[in-house]
Amino acid sequence: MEKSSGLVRRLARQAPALCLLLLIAACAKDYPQTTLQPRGDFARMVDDLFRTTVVWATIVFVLVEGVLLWAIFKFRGRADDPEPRQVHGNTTLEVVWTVIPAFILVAIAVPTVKTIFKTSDYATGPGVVQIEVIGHQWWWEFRYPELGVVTGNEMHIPVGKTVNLRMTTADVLHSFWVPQFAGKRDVFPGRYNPLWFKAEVTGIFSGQCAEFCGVQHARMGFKLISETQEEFDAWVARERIGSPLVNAGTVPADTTTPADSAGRAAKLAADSLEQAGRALFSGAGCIGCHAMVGTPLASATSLKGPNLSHVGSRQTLVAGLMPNTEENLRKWLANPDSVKQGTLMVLPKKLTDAEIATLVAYLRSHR
Amino acid sequence: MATSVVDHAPASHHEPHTGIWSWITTVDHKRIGILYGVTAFIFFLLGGIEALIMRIQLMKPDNTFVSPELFNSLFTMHGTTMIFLGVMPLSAMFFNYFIPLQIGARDVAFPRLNAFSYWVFLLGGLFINFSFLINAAPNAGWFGYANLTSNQYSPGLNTDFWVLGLQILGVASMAAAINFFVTIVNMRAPGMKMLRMPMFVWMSFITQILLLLAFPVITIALVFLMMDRHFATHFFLPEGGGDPILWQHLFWIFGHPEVYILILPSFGIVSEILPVFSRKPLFGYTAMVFSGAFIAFLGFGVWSHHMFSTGMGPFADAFFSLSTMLIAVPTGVKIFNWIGTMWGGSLQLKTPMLFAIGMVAQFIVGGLSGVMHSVPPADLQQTDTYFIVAHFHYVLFGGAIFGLTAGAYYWFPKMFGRMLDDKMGKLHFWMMFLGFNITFFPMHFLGLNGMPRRVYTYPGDLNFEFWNQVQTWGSLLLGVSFLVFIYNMWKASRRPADAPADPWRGATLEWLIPSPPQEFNFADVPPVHSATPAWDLRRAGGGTLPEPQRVSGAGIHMPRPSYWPAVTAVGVLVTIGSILFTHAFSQWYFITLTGAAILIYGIYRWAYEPAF
Amino acid sequence: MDAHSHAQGGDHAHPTPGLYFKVALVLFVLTALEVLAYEVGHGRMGADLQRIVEPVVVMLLLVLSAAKFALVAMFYMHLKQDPKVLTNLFIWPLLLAATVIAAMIVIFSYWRVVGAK
Amino acid sequence: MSDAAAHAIEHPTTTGIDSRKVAIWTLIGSECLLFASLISTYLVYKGKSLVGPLPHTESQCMLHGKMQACEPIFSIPLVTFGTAVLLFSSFFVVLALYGAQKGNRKMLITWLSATVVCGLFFIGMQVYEFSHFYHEGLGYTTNLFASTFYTLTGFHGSHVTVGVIWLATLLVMAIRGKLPAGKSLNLEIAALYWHFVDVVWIVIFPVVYLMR
Repeated sequence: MEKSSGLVRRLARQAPALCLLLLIAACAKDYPQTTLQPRGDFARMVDDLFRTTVVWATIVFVLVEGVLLWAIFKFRGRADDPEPRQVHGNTTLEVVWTVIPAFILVAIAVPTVKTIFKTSDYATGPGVVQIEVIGHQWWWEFRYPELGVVTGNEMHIPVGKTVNLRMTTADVLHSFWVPQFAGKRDVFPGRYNPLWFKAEVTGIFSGQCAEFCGVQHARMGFKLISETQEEFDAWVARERIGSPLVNAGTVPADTTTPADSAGRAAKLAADSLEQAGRALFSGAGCIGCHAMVGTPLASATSLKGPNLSHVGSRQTLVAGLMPNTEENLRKWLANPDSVKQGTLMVLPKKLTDAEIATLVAYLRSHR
Repeated sequence: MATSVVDHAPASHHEPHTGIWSWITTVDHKRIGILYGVTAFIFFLLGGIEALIMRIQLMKPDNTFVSPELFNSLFTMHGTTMIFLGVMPLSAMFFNYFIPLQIGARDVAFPRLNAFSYWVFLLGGLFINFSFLINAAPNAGWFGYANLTSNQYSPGLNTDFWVLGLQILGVASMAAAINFFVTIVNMRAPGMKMLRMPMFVWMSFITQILLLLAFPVITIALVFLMMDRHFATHFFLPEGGGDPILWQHLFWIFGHPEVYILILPSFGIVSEILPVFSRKPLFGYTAMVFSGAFIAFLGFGVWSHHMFSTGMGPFADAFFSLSTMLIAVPTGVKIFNWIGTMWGGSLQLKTPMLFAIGMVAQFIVGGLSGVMHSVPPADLQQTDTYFIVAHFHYVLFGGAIFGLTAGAYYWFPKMFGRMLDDKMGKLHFWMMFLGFNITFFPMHFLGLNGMPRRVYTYPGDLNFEFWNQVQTWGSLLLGVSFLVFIYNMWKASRRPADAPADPWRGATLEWLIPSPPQEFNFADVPPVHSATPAWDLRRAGGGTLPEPQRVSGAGIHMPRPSYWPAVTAVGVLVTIGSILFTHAFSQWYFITLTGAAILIYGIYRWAYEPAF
Repeated sequence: MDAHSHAQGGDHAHPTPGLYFKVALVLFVLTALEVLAYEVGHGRMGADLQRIVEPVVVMLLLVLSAAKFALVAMFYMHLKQDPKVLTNLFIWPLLLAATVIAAMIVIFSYWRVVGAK
Repeated sequence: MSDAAAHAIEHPTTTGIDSRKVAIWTLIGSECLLFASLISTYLVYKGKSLVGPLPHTESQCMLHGKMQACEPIFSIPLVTFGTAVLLFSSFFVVLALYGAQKGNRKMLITWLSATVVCGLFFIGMQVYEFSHFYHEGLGYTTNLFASTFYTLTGFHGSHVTVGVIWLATLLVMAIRGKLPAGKSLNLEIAALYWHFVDVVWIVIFPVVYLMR
């Protein structure tokens, strides 16, 4: 007994170091979607809590597995050895190993409950950016009801400001997840779920749907772009042009951010590519599901596909599937199902190569 | 109350024990146990092949080895198969074979009901796997979350096969659970009080209680889902005011106890093996019993810890978090008592012992990651990622499968009268141990680094490739280890049946009769004075036991073979399976009525047929 | 094992038809009270009575139905005479069932409040 | 049922209670959770129906092809009568069992017949109620109330039906003289099941019909 507890103590001293080793091993490479490098306050609170549990778990792991291994080596016997002493139990020992885990659990439970209450419900207060998140099979829609912006698969947020998400789905359950900013929150049809976080740094971050939602669940990624307030304001001003919310009168045309929308619209109307593209966008039936600058909108509230008004400025195409390049857009428009099998994006009619080229140029011109 | 069970009854008709008909009509718990084992092992291998295909697909980013649809079917069927057609019926094999032997009974309480359970299980398993042949394998996950399972989002028969298949399997589980529960309550040998039952019997007993209380809930949830899909209701559909979250609650009220249904039998097996191979009684027997019961009891109060990310609110989160943490206490007690059993013993590191120790060592890992998930904010990062996949494979593979494999090596000589080769067994253990850990430990890293579950592929820029490749190689090693096991069993089958009655110096009643046991198990049941009756006798005999002789069964009355259980099982299959046809065929209910007629006819013939 | 002898058909401990009849009468009266509580609670017997009964009508109905339940279980299902093991087989699942129902009601009421925002 | 014959040569059970009686109690315990799931669903969906008819209040509902005001759908007197009948059937079956145990064949047959008739009457009441509701515009899929109500009471009704068939089978055996006192356990088990069906209704009646 004496010898073994010495070993146990030695192992226990090594535990935090071992645990750190484990984490370092895990983050040795750069994982853009890691939970272990929080970049937002919500994720940081979770991470602190997680580290507490990892330390406890590692200590217990090392101790218990150590004792187990020790027992295996120390008490190996041969078939003809005499029968060992027949011990049936030890009440003191049993009480001890019931009570000690209970204390460890209390040590975990207290910060847990505190954090549960801190991370629940909506964020309120002045300066909070309100965003509505709507999950779709298999892409994400983001709406900024106060700013009049509707976008898809790319959420822009100002750094250092709390953003408050009010989340639902247009079809089945999904789960909104940007690991470096916050934990997951599932979205349900017909109800809203809250989530909030505050970015600590600027940059482009990966997010992904985390609740199985059908054939292309794996391909339901999105980017979260944290930027300075100025960059964010400029982005908002651009996005407001042709926004379905502005067009439908849900948000007044220019109250929060002034934009040269009138001048720009005039310039666009004169452009020949613009006219050809717009005709094709309507004629080919894209308009049935997508919103686009300068095209009439079937409905302001239910978009079947992402708002494409500024698709040229986005980082990726098809819910984070591929970089936003001309070639990729052409591939996608030529045959969506070959790029993302089972996608709900259907072409009302087969497009010719020339039509695809026009459409690609037209869409990419809208930044 | 008489201690002898040899009754002075007229000699019974012992049917010949050969031919396929003898297997179809058998009501002998030992033969039904073997049927369960063989069937479940085949399904288990099928589930393993499904897993290997998934592992190959995930070996590199943007892989196209299988289509997204097929991948979704594979992970759905892998989960469904391993749980309902693999681990549960493998446990049922041990329930069948060893509960009656360990409590000193001739058979289970209701031998024909036992046969019925098996046939329903077999038909249900075939039914649900038949879907692969018509390209309609279930593909909405083993958890079948609404509203993805609605007609709108899951058209086709895929989900119907799942719903109806689980319903059929539920009938089998319920019938078996009642049977084993009553057997343990009512068929124990004289002197075997509850607190003298072997630990395997105890854990099996608790498992039956969980089955009895959890399965009705999933039955109702599946009925609602069936109604939604076939009869236009809106139980889980928001269009009609229903709420998809109801499915999650009902599913997990069943689903969490189900986890303990899968693991408790293994706890029992390991608690049998560790004392025998440490040559020392189980440490803290009573604590082991009550911790098992406490785990089961708490198991009904934690279901929503599967749903922290749904946003239930801080009070529900806190409640389910604390109740989940509480489970760690009795689980810890079990692990410490197992180590306490080994401590100071004379460890015989034979194959069953290696698997049992492996189970303990790996279950610790699964238990600790389980505590991590009980912290709701942290769980928000971990749920639906590979971290969870790692966690429950440490519990269900590292725990349940290792325990069941330990049981297979431990009891194989008793079941077949032949020893499995110990060297090959050890090779199997080390391959399985390494393969398992290489496959599943890196999943912790992947999950924490943001790889979600249930994805058929992942983009290259997330850097998931390295560990995925490691895992795939590990899984292949794991797969090959089972070939070693199969080869070992095949080799054993070529040897003469010369295993002694008690190759391990066992503590419980089954080791007192010849291997394999005779049809009637015990000619005379020895009186039981402790939890280790065979050791008592061995001590009384100065350390040795005489090899038991095969005796004539004349005068012992055994139940008569019957094919009505199998017929009735067909009735269950047709009645429930008929719902598949509602959309295809307007007179579908004629099939239902045919099934019901077979079912009712079977029940009446069964009821009026002499049992002996 | 004296429980054995009487379960095997020695029914001396079982109640008599007279007792069964009394139980039936009580059950009948309790059912009448339930309906009465419903009528009064919902204003069929005047507003004054309603004001008194309405706040407790759910409680009242639960108590009355629990009483009926207990009577049938104890006397008609013979749990009062039969070995305790049978009572355990019934009472624990019953408690679990009641807990599940209560928990579901609580969880769903909170779920609706948050989801509406 | 011939298991009873086997019973005589089986060795005595550990608890002293016949295994079949333990089994039926086990089944009853298990069924508690079946009905708990149904009742919780009914309760959490209470008041969530999007259209009428509703159980206790007036509502807008689709009837004869157009939306119109509908009366509350429940008829308390009818269901109270059904409840009383089911309660009395429980009383009758204990009398039948008493007769069976005492070897009083006349008592057995009389009261068992009365039980079966009561059971049939209850099923008739439910069939009448369901078809009446249907004509009032409450189909199975009309609203959440309808789906949860019909499923809950339908599950109970199918239990009653199984019970009636079971008891009727025993009645035929009793009439043929194949239910002597020594086999009264056959009736006792069926009676336990029957009482359970009754206590489930004891819960459903106030919770579904009497609570607004």
